[in-house]
Order: sequence, then C-alpha cells, then structure tokens
Amino acid sequence: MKKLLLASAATALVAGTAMAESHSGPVKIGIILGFTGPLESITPDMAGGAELAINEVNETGAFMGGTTIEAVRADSTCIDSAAATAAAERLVTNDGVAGIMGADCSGVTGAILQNVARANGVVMISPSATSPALSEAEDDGMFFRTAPSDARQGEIMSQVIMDRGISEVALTYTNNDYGKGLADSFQKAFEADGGSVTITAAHEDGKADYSAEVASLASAGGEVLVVAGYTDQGGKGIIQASLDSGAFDTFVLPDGMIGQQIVDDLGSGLDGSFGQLPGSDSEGTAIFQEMATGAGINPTGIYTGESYDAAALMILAMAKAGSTSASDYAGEIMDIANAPGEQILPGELGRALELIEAGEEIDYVGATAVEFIEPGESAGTFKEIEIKDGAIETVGFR
Amino acid sequence: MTARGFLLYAGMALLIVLTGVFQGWNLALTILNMGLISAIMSLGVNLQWGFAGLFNVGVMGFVALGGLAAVLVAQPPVVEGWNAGGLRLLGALALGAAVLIAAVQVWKRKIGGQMRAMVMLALLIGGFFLFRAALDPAVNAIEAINPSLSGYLGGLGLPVIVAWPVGGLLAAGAAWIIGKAALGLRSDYLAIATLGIAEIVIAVLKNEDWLSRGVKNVVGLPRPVPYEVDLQRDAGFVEAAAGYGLDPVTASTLWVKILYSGLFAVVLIAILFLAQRALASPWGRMMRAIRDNEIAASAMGKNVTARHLQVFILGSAVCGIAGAMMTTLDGQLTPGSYQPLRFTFLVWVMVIVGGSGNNYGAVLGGFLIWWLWVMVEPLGLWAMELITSGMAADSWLRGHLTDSAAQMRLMTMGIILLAVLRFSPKGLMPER
Amino acid sequence: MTDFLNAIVALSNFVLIPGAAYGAQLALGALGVTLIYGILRFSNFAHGDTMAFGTMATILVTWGLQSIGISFGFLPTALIALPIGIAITGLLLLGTDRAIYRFYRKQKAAPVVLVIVSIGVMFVMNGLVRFIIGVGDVNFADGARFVINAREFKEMTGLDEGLALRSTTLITLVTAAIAVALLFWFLNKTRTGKSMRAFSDNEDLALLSGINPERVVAVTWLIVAALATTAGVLYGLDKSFKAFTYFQLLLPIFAAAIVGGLGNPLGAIAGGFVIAFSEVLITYAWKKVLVYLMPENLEPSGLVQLLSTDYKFAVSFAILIIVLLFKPTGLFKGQSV
Amino acid sequence: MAEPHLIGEAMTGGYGRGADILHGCTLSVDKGEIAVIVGPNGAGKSTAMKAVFGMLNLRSGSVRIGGEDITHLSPQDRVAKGMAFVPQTSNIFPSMTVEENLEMGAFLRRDDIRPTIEQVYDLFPILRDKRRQAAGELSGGQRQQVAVGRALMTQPSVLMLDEPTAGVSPIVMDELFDRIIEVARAGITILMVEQNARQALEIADTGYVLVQGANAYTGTGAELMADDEVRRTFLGG
Repeated sequence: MKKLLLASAATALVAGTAMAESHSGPVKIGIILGFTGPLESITPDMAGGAELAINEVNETGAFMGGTTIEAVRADSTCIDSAAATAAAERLVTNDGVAGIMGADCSGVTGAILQNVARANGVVMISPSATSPALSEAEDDGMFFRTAPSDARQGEIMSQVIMDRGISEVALTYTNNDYGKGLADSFQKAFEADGGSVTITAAHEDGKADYSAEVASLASAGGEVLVVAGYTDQGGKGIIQASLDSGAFDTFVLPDGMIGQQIVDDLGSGLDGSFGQLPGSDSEGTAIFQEMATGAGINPTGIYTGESYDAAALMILAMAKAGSTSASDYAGEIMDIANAPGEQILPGELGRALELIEAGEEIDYVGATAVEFIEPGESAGTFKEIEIKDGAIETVGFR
Repeated sequence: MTARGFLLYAGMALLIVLTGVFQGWNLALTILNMGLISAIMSLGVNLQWGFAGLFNVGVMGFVALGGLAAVLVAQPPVVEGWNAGGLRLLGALALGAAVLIAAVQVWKRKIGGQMRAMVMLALLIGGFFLFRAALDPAVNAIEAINPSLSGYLGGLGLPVIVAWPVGGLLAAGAAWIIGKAALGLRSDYLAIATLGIAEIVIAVLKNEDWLSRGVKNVVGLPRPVPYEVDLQRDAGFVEAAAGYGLDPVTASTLWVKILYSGLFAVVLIAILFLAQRALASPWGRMMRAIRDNEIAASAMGKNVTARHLQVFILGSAVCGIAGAMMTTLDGQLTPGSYQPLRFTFLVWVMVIVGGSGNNYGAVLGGFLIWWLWVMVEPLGLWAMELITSGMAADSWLRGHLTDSAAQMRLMTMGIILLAVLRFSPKGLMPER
Repeated sequence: MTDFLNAIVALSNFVLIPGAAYGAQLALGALGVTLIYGILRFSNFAHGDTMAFGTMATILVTWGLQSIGISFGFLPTALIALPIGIAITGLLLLGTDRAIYRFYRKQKAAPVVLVIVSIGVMFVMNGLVRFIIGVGDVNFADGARFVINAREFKEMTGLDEGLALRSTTLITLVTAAIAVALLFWFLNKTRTGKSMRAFSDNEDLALLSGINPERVVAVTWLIVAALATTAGVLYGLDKSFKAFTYFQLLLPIFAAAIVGGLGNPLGAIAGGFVIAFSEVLITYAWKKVLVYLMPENLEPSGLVQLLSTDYKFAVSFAILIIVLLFKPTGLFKGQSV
Repeated sequence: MAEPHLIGEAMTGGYGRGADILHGCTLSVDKGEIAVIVGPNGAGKSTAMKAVFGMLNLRSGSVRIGGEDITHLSPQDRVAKGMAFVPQTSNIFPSMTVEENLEMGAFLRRDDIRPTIEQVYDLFPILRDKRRQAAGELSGGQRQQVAVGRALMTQPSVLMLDEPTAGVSPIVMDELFDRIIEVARAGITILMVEQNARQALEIADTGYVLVQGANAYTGTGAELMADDEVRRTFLGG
C-alpha cells in the first residue's frame, strides 16, 4: 500500500506542477457545478453554456487587449458542501480564477460563498441557485445570480393562473429550496388573490416512482396542476404519470419545468399547458438556442441560458472595469446588466466589448433577458408561455 | 503504533504538504480540516464495526442529527415562533412520546396475545390522530411566520462549540432508541434497518420545517472563529500578516483555517485518546471477545445485547459530534444534501481502507480517503487529458472522456476499496 | 351504483394499477437480491447498479436495432434487445465474480466482508455506467403508449372517472409474471434449479451430494443478470433511464427483499408489493373515493390523508422496521447468516 | 486374506494446519459388514471418519476402497467412487421436500433414479407418505431417515454415518438400527460413529475403540462387549 501512496503523491506532484505552470497567461473563470450527484444530468449543458460565452469572447479577441479566457471546471457534487468548498478553494488559490460561475444547488452555493468567495474576495454568479435565503446572506457584494429568486415568480405565477379564470389548483413541488420556496410564495400569493390550493404535495427528485404523489394530487383535484420541479427530474415523472392516468390535462410550468426536451418527450400531452419564465422577449432566447445547438449543447436544458449569461456578465464586467480583480469589477455587474445602454443579445459579446472599449453604456439582455435588482439578483421580467402543437409559444410579458 | 504506521502517517502528512506546496496552502488546510472531521466519523464507525462487529449503515442519520444540533444550539431563538405555537408544539411532541411509551408498555404486558395486539394497535392509531390534531395547528402557526427567512423555532443562541457535545448527545439519544429496537436483528437485517432509519431521520429533517427550516436550509450559522472579512479590516491583523510577508486576504483565510484545524485537532485527539484507552481496557477486550465469538461470550455470561447497545450509542455519538463539527465548518445546515453514498458508504471506505479495529488506521483512512475524494477530480481530469492527448481535438471520444472525468471519483473509490480488500484485507494499518 | 363504480375505477386507476406495476418492478429487483443472498450469502449493494448496467446495455442494443430499422410493432423495441442485454450483463457479472467475489469465496470470508466488497463493486459499476452512457435522462420506450387511455375509457363506459392502462404497465406485469413463473419453474422443476436450492439450504451437504458450487454460483449470476436487466428495462420503459435514479432504486428494493425475508423468493415478490402499495396507500388522499362512496352529508371536507407524501419514502422504511421488530427475519421467514 | 472393502490405514492428521488429532489410526470394514467406532468424548471418532471421507488433510497413512487408493481424492470425488456420508447435524436440505432431498442425493447419477427412490421408500415407508413435505418439518427420527435415504441415493458401496441416533428417542433408535442392518444385508458396507456404544456394538461386525486419536481396542462387537476393560471404561459397567 505504500506504493499506492507514493504513486498518488507522485501523480499529485506532476498534476500540481502542470497546473502551477499555467499561473500566468489567460484569465481564468471557474465553473463549479454538480457534475456528479443529483443534478449531474443537467450540469454538462450548463457548463457548455458558460463555455460558449467564453469561447465567443475568445474568438473576437477583443477582451482586454486580446487576453484569452480559460474555463476551469470543478465539481460541486451538489450535495457535499465540504467537497465543493475544497474544489472552490482549489480554483481560487491554485488556479487563481478571477471569478466563479456557479454553484448550482443552493446548499453548496451558500457554503462556497461563505467559506471561499467572501473570504478571498471572489465574485460568484450562480445560474441556478434560487433560494430566497441567499438574498439575505452576507455577501459583501460578491454574489449575484441570473436565476430569479423564487419569491417573485410565485406572485407572477399566481397572476398568470388567475387571469385565465382558474381559481382551484393542485400544487406539487420538488422537495428542495427551489421547489419549496416557489411553492410557498405561490401558495401565499394565490390564496391572497382569492384562489384555493387543494393540496400541496412534495416530491423527491431522482426517486423510483411517483404514483403515490399523483394519486393524492388526483384525489384532491383541481382545475390544473402546478408543478414546481425540474424538467428531467421528478417534475417530469409527475406530469407523465398525471397524463397517463388522466389525473390532469393542464399543467402550470414555472422556469425549472420549461424546456423543449420535455415537450418533445411528452408529445401532445402538454398542449394547452402554460407557465412563465424569466425573459423580456424571445429574441435572445432564440438566438441562444441556435448558437447552442451549433455548439452541440442542448439549448433547452434548464439553466443553460442562465449559465451563458452568468459567464458573459462576468466577462463584460471585467472588461468594463479593465481589471480581473473582483473588488474592481464586482461593482460593474449591476451596470452591465441593466439599462441604460445598448441592448446586447447572445452572440453580440464582441460588439459589447467594442462598445465598452469605446466607453459606451451597454445593457446586457442575453439569453434570459437579464435584469438585476438589489441585492444582485435577477429582477425577473417574466414571459408567459403556452404550449401549442408541441412548441413553446410566448403569449405575453409580465 | 508500528513502524509501518509511522511511515503511513508520514506519507499522509507528505501528501498534504505536497498539496500545500503545489496547489496552495489554503486548499491543503481545507482538506486537512475536513480530513480531521472525516477521521472522527471514521473513528465512530470503527468503534461499532472494528470493536464490536456491528454493521451500521446508518451513519448518515447520526451525522445529520449532529448537524441539527448546530442549528438548535447556535441559532438565535425566533421569539415570534415561540409565541405563535412553541409550547403547543412541545405539548404535542410530549403527547406523541406518551402514546409511544404507552404502546410499548402494553406490548410488554403479558395479556392474551390477540388482545394485546389489538389494544396496542388501537392505542397507536388513536394516538396518531390525536398527535396530528395537536401538532398540525402549532406547526402551521410557526411555519407561517416569515417563511422565507425563519418559519421555525430557532435555537438557543449559545456558542456554536456547545453544539458539538450536544450533537453527540442527540445522536446518542437516537442511537439508544434505534439500538433498543434494532440491535436484536441478525447480520444484514440490522444493516438495512439502520439504512432505513437514516433515511427516516433525513425525511424528518427535510420536512419538519418548524425544527430546522427543512429544505429551505439554515444558512449563516455562527462561527467559533472570526470571519475573514473582519480580519481583513482589522488593522492589527493586517500588520501582523505583513510581518510574515503575507497579504491580508491570504493571511486571513489561512488563519481562519488554522484556527479550525486547531479546534478539530483537539476534538480528534481527545476522542482518539479515549478510544485507545477503551480499546486497551477490560471493556475493550470484552468487546472484541464478543465480536470474535458472540456465542462463546454470551455463554460466559456476558450480556452481549447490552454491550452492543453501549458501543452502538458511543459510536453514533462520535458520528454526531463529527456531524455537528461539519455543519459548523460549512456554516449551514442543508438537509437535502445528505446522501448515503457520501455520508455512509464513503465513511465505510475510510474505515475499511484505514484498518478496521485499529483506531490509528481509521484516522488514517479518514484523511487518506478524504484527500483522494477531493484530489481525484483534478487528477482524473489530468489523467484523461493525458490519455486523450493523442486524439484529434474534436474527436467524439475525446470530448466524451474529458466530460466523464468527474465520474472518475466514484470509480476510484471503488477500485481502492477493492484493492485494499484484496491485497491488504485488514486495511492499511491492521489490528494487531 | 355509478358512484360505487366510479370509486372503484378511481382507486384502480390511481392506486391499484400503478402500485402493481411499481410492485412488480421492485419484486423483480428484490428477487435478484434475495437469490444472491440465498445462494452466495451476502446482500449485494451493487444490485441497483447492476440493473443500471443491464438497462444501459439493452438501450445501446435498442439504439443499434432502431438504427438499422428494426422495430417490434406496437411493442417496444427494447424487448427484442433484452436478451442481448441480459447476455452482456451476464458476462459482466460472471467476470466480476471471477475477478473479485471468487477470491473471497475460496477464502470462506465472512458474509459481511462480501457485503463490503459489493459496496466497492457498487462504486465501480456506478462510475462505469456513467462513463459509458452518461448521466442524462434516456427515454427509450417506443411502440404504442396505451392499451386503454383515460379519455377513451370515460367515453366507452360513461363514467366520470377514467381508467388508463399503459402498454408499458401491461408489459411490466406480464413480463414480470412470466419471469417469476420461469424462475419458479426453474428452481422447482429442473435439476440445476433444485441443486441451487439445495446449495442455498445446506452448502456442505450440497458438496457431499456432488453439486458443483462454481456451477451453482455461475448459474446464479446468470439468473441475477436476467432478473436485474429485466427489472431495469421494465422500469426504464415505464419511466425513464437515469443512472442516479437506478442507484436510488436500491433502497426500496432492499426494503422489499428484507420485508419479505432475505433468501426467500416468495418473500421477495410479496415484499415488492408490500413496499409499493404501502408507499401509495399510506400517503393516499382518500377524499375522492370517499366522496363517491359516502352520502352527501358525510362527505369529507379534508383530504383524508394519513401522512403527507413528503414522508412516502420514510413510510416504506418504517414498515420495514415494524415488520422486522415483530418478525425479525421478514414476513416469509428468510435466512440469516 | 483379501483386503477389506474399505480401509483407512495408519491415518495421522488434523484440521487445516492445526495440531494432529489422529495418530496412526486404522479402520477397515469388509463388504456388507457393519463397523462401529466408539470411544470417549474427544477421542477423535468423528474425525477419524471424516479422515476416511477426505475431509481433513492426512499427513501420513492412506485410504483405499476396493483396493484403489483414494487418499488424495476430494470428498466429492470419493462420492463418485461409491462412498456416502451422513453428517451428524444439518444432514438434510430443510426447505426441500423429502423427494427432492432424495433427488439431490442422486445428483451425480445420470440414469433413472426412480427405482432407487422406491427402494428408499421401501426401506423407510414413512418417507413415502411424507414425500411432498418439506424435510425441515419432519420429526428428528424422520429427518435421520431422510438423511440416510439421501446418502443411499448414490447407490454407494460404503455408507458412513456420524452418530445417526443422536437426539432421537430409544424406540426410534432401535428402529434406525434395524434399518441399518437391513442396509448392510443389501451388501452395503457400513462405517458409523456411535455414542450409544452398547446398542451399536450389538449390531456391529467390527468395533473400534478409539482413545486420543489412536486405536485402543479392536474386535468384533461381541468381543468388545465381553471385554471387561472395555466394558468398564467405555460402556459404563
């Protein structure tokens, strides 16, 4: 066994040197996502989205006088705060990343924020952590997120449903901070608006069977079923089982549930279902979809667009500040994200850099219509969508 | 410790030092800190498995209970929550406990078989509805208060270090109940029962929002050490750091980690010392005698069940302490993140690889496996890049392999476990 | 009368049919676990990942078949691919046995050592599957989706409640029944099957009778490969394939095997259904059924739910523990080593 | 004199690498005869028989059956050579039916085993009635009958019984001994270890008294019964 130890030590040494060599040179951006663990099925596309933005900038060569940007991936595991902290620590202290795109799950995001990002003064932009608690967390102005907090979406969803003349719904949510937070805020808003929620049933992601949840939801009844989950996790399982058993025909889908993949998987079953997701117009989304497909990334995966936007924002802020030091560019992120200025869509990062170079204001819109409010999170203009003939159609904005 | 042991420990220290030299001291200390906690968990499992041969696959549950203690002890109490329904809730819990105790008492009575079962069943079912009727309104009242930020009862507002022993006590209490019920089970039945109980503990933590905010997580737990940002603003500290030639950021992050290391090391050494004393004591010898031949030991008049219960509680308590320490280090409790693969099976790998029955081995296993758990990721990526370096940059296989590098982690753990079991079945540091 | 029929249909649609399908999937999985326990005498923690591997192999073959234009009419193509998937999984298991388990068998290692070894195998297989097919959700069901769907049923019968019967559910139940019947025929009627039971009953005496242990072990692994792959594929057809979910399946499968009594095939089947139905029934909101059955003035206003679905998963384990407290070796008197 | 059908000659050895238990012990039986091994507790009676069956490593000595040296064969191979062994405990397959137990006994045979099963049923008629019952549900004496029946299924030339009457009532014991005599009459050589030394010696053609793994007295059953020394020391007066 001593051999094993020696061998690992030697490998560590070599690997360490390999990494240490690349200390100077390109600017690095860390991508910390749960490549293993419960969210492992969506993270590759998220990382792909972020890397798409990075590659786009590198191709223009317009970033800080031709400096290239390099993405360094690390595994947050989604569940293991200690491993995530260690991974982030490595990115910051060894790879010397200028910012972190991540993390994904709220738990590990909080741990990295408190133990690494704040401590070392590194900016984090999470594409997917939606827990309201993170809005309140101490962050020294270092934490941003391109996914909206659940609180606001709940209110919007309530209005969307009410405006369709529906007053009785059943509600199921994925049993994590995203689902629970969204379900809580929605239920509160909906009941305040005079609606009634017949049942609130949690579901666990990645479990074997959802018959029990569907049985209870069906028994409680309701005109539509609100599913606060993820497209490729329990949420899909619930919808599938509800459609199959004829429990519900119409579903209300918040951001985590909207993606072309689920529409394709479930066929005509989702026709007539509706929902809302952050976005002000569909232009950016469409462009992003095209770009992503070209790069071999599934563009409709959840948070793929948010990941692109997170990376793009970080890069543009660095360009604007002319510095890769967090203390310099953290303050620019809000500026970049919001009006006034020329609107920047996906694929226009080169132009954005030119505008910045020329000292002009820009308003980054990106794939998900980013708009930041204090304390550094997506304001959430939402677009209302409806699924018609197997396609996601935008029917209005809120 | 044997010469081999010293060599192995020196090797382990070397690994951490090399990590520090090549990858940065911050990372090395991060690994060391969690290594210390892992070592404690590993010690706890070793008490049960190495000393007594109890196959506990519910480590995750005890670690999580320790984490709960950190919230219950260190968070400030939520006064509105208590006013809204705190006492009613405690009353309901007391009622629930009373029903259970009554049911157990009925079961112990020697009244006619059918009758006894019927009475117990009626008591349990009736009691359950009463309990729900008392509990639900209280819970609703508490959870209604500002759910996105509190919606729970909070804790006692004590220093977080107090949570460590409390975490141990909480886990011990749970272990007592579980042990009373399940330790009579044979072999694999005990294993699966503990696995199931751990899942139940996690289900409670996830869904009882009034207790620990459930999946909404408790973040920003108080720390036993200063915050880095405060240190960076502290003129005295910045000056002292400059004296060592360090910039304030590096100095503060290192200093905080060193403080944690110190605290954790004290706990580890204390537990290790006690475990060593226990191992060498007549109690420890009797434990091992029971482990090696339960029938003979019970024939010699040893109360096997009672001894098993003792060691089960002790081991679980140690896991609970480690769980509380881990939650303190993370600064948050996230019940959704407890998964058996990470918090049960990985701890088992630590014990087996280190050397079951040998406390020093278990500690070594904790450090080594944790180091690998963190380092396999960059090493795996590096290895993949080496393997694929000959392939065309856009080849499908190359992309596939590089993308899969993160999956090396589990596979490596498995291969190491299998290799150790095959070639050094008693672990790196075998029991004498 | 209509009310009564409606209640029955609602109960069948949401509880009986889905519960039966899930129960059958768990039962097939638990049969594999219980066979390994009975004959090789350890709890195989790698079983969930064996199912994942078998399903993955079948999916790859299915894709191959689909790409050359072979399909199975209204039945899923995966059913043609299944035997090949089983063969590949069988080879993997035999290889694993040869490379890993046999060493410990020869040493007469304690059963718990084999359990720990299987945890190692679990880690490796876990990585292997993700390495080959990735971590994403794979939907490989083709063919017709429904035998009867809810809307058609309502139109046909004029009832308010629909009854849906998916083809995958039907396939699951039929295949599971065939697999179980084959297994029992094999164990009870064939020489090799009987020799396996003999080996499980009394290993030393089996040796004295001239039964070749290595052959028994090899046949066991092959049957386990068949059961695990079939269970995995049926599950995947009914829901979808994802590596992470298959690992999670291990827990209810173990619960099923234990509740039934380890080493007892009948127990495994019973256990599968006990776990599946307990998950559905204890968290079921009886409101709908009661509204149909009760006279108007007695209709419940609440959901009439014993426990919220949050605790669904805990329920199956609570049942497991309760069963063990009163019957320490499971409902059907399993073995213990 | 022709060599006896079964002979374990000057056997010395023990379990695994442990200390020797047998010290030059010799056992032999002629065809169709009954040999009984008796002796005090811990004398190595069962061990001696297991040595004949190949269940422990002999450091010296040999075992021959029908003149053929089988010292180095595994127990399974000795079964193929016509030896059958009935262990003292766990000698049946409890969850299998009586008939399946018998079938398993004949696992190595490829010919029609029906007639042999009928023979066993003729020998132990009660088993015919209970053929569909799980063997584990039978009474102690019936289980021993199943165990002996299972061993007979290979149509062995030698039947070895390790304390066949342990834990059965005296009436059942007499019955079992009668059956064993019947088996021997059919031409099968029998070697058995017995605690009930007196009754066993009554039916024995040859008796071996072992003390500390070595032959102490050898003779016909009647001779040993008549020997004062043997009687006083081992048969309780």
